[in-house]
Amino acid sequence: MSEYNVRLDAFEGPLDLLLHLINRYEIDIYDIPVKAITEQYMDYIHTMQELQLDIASEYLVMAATLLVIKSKTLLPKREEEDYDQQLEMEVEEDPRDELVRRLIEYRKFKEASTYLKEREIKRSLTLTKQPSNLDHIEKHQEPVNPVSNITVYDLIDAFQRISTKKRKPKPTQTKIDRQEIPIETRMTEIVSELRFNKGYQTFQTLFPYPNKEHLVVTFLAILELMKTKQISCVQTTNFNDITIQLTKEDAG
Amino acid sequence: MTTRAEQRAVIEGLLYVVGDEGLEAKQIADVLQIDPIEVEELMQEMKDVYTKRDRGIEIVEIAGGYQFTTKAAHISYYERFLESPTTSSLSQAALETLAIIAYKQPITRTEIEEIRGVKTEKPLQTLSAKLLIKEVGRAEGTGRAILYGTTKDFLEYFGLKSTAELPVLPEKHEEEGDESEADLFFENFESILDPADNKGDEQ
Amino acid sequence: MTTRAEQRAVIEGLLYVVGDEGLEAKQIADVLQIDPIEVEELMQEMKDVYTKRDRGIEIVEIAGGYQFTTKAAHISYYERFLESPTTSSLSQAALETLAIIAYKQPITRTEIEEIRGVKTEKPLQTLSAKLLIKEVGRAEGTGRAILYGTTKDFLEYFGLKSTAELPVLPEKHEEEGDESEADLFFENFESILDPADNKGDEQ
Repeated sequence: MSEYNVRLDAFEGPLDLLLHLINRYEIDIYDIPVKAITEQYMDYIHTMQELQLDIASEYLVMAATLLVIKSKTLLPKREEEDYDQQLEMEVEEDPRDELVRRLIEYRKFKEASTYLKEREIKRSLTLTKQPSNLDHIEKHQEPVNPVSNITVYDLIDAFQRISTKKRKPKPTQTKIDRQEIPIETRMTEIVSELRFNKGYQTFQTLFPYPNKEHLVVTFLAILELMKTKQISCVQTTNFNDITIQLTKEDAG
Repeated sequence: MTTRAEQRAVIEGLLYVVGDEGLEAKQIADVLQIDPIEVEELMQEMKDVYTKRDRGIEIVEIAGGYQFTTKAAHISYYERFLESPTTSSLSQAALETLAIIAYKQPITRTEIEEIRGVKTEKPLQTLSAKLLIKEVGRAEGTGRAILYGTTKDFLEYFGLKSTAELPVLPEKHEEEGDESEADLFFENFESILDPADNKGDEQ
Repeated sequence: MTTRAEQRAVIEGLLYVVGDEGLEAKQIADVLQIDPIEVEELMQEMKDVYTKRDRGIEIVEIAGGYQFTTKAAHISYYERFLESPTTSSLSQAALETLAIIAYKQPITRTEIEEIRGVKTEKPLQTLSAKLLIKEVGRAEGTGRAILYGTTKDFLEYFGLKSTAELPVLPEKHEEEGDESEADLFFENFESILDPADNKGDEQ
């Protein structure tokens, strides 16, 4: 059921879950009632187990941590005679300190992520354009190095950006795309590619580009080539790679 | 001699041409052969002009440069025109990871995981693939773990001038009022499981 | 109701966003949900406004569409802009094209255009003129298209011994959460083509 999934996905980890419990029960984060919160936390884990959901190991590690803290707080403080000394020195560490520090640290960034989320939404409401091509404008003096202030890493960035950059706004109206690839062209390409590879090629390699149009055209080209019996497709077993091969008369 | 009106015109043309690549004050100063201080003044004048009702673009400062963007108020018009919705968004895991990197850079994956309390490999991959973070060096010591930092694209993505523009992290804060939607789901769910338990929850 | 000033503002934003692609009168009419005749009127009003001295862009009609261009009178400023040391020595288009050739060589223009999704004639000319790329052969099949590759100068400028020394491209990962439904079909299709590329998203 979807509620279960929502519940699972609702937390980014054990710290997130603990913060939730702290909010829910209006607990002072600097004075966490370890016994109560451990019970709540374990309840949550048990519910998840009953629902037979996978519990990430981090949740179990935190459960163990809570139990350790709980047992430490339950231990008798010290021998009577040491007590006065203890008060004077005040060195005894609260077993909860480390957890509190982590929770507060995590909470800071959880809040920062909310800020980023707001900025992300705000930014998505404004549009920009890609830089215009100014290559037609002549420069008076060409620099000696045509790629001054560019490194190979800029090349990588540029390459990655091609696939990650925001989708370009496009008219929703039908408009003939200028670089439409004719199916015939792609059919010829496929046949020559197969010839070049001794008549065989896996299905995958015929789709080298993550480009929608290219995918569709290639797929249609393959269907057309099968229909005209220029190629055939072979799959030895289920889920195996499909091999595209030229039919005998075309292979020559 | 160029008049002030002409200078503004040249800046407008330049901002149009560079688009989302942005334009640094220094570049404007170079082109107009004026003092960077004068650039600031001109930009302020221009920003005011673009706020007018019949203008559809405005000047924003992002990643250390000026650039034109359309106005947020007009997004509903542009959505009619766009092929796909503009709402691409990062997951909560990615946002948390990014927040940690933005404030703590340079930082290793292990350090991030210590703060988040969960594995963070996938969010890091997503953020790298989106060019929002990058390797900025290697940590000292054994293993020489990768150190991550934010990129110019990060500033661009969130419309930030620089990482210094990020708000100061709160140290303390009040205990209520930050229930997320996820929490609401959880509470609804719990009230289904155990209605009696939900009593004390009212604020 | 949208005022005339607002309509002009939206058109300005649209013209900015489409850049050199331009915009047909019909598209403007659709976005504003007004009559094409009204668009003509609005465009005339706007054209007049852009002729003012403090404007650096103007509206031109090309091939039945409207688009912004910079003013011819300002050409000397753009020349200076391109010569400014802070301006990247390669345009974004040229850089992308060079990156594709560097990593995918030998490659034809058509193949580059399939990857970039736009015409790539000009960037290719630029890169050839700068001696960064050259013809390295002809493709099989009809047309025998030119195959491009990088030059020795390219290696020298980037301080590389051979193209094998180019840093490895980071693995590509699936985008998260921003697919429109139509894209899902293609992504499923792609994941069938290459299951390794389709690793899970955020947990």
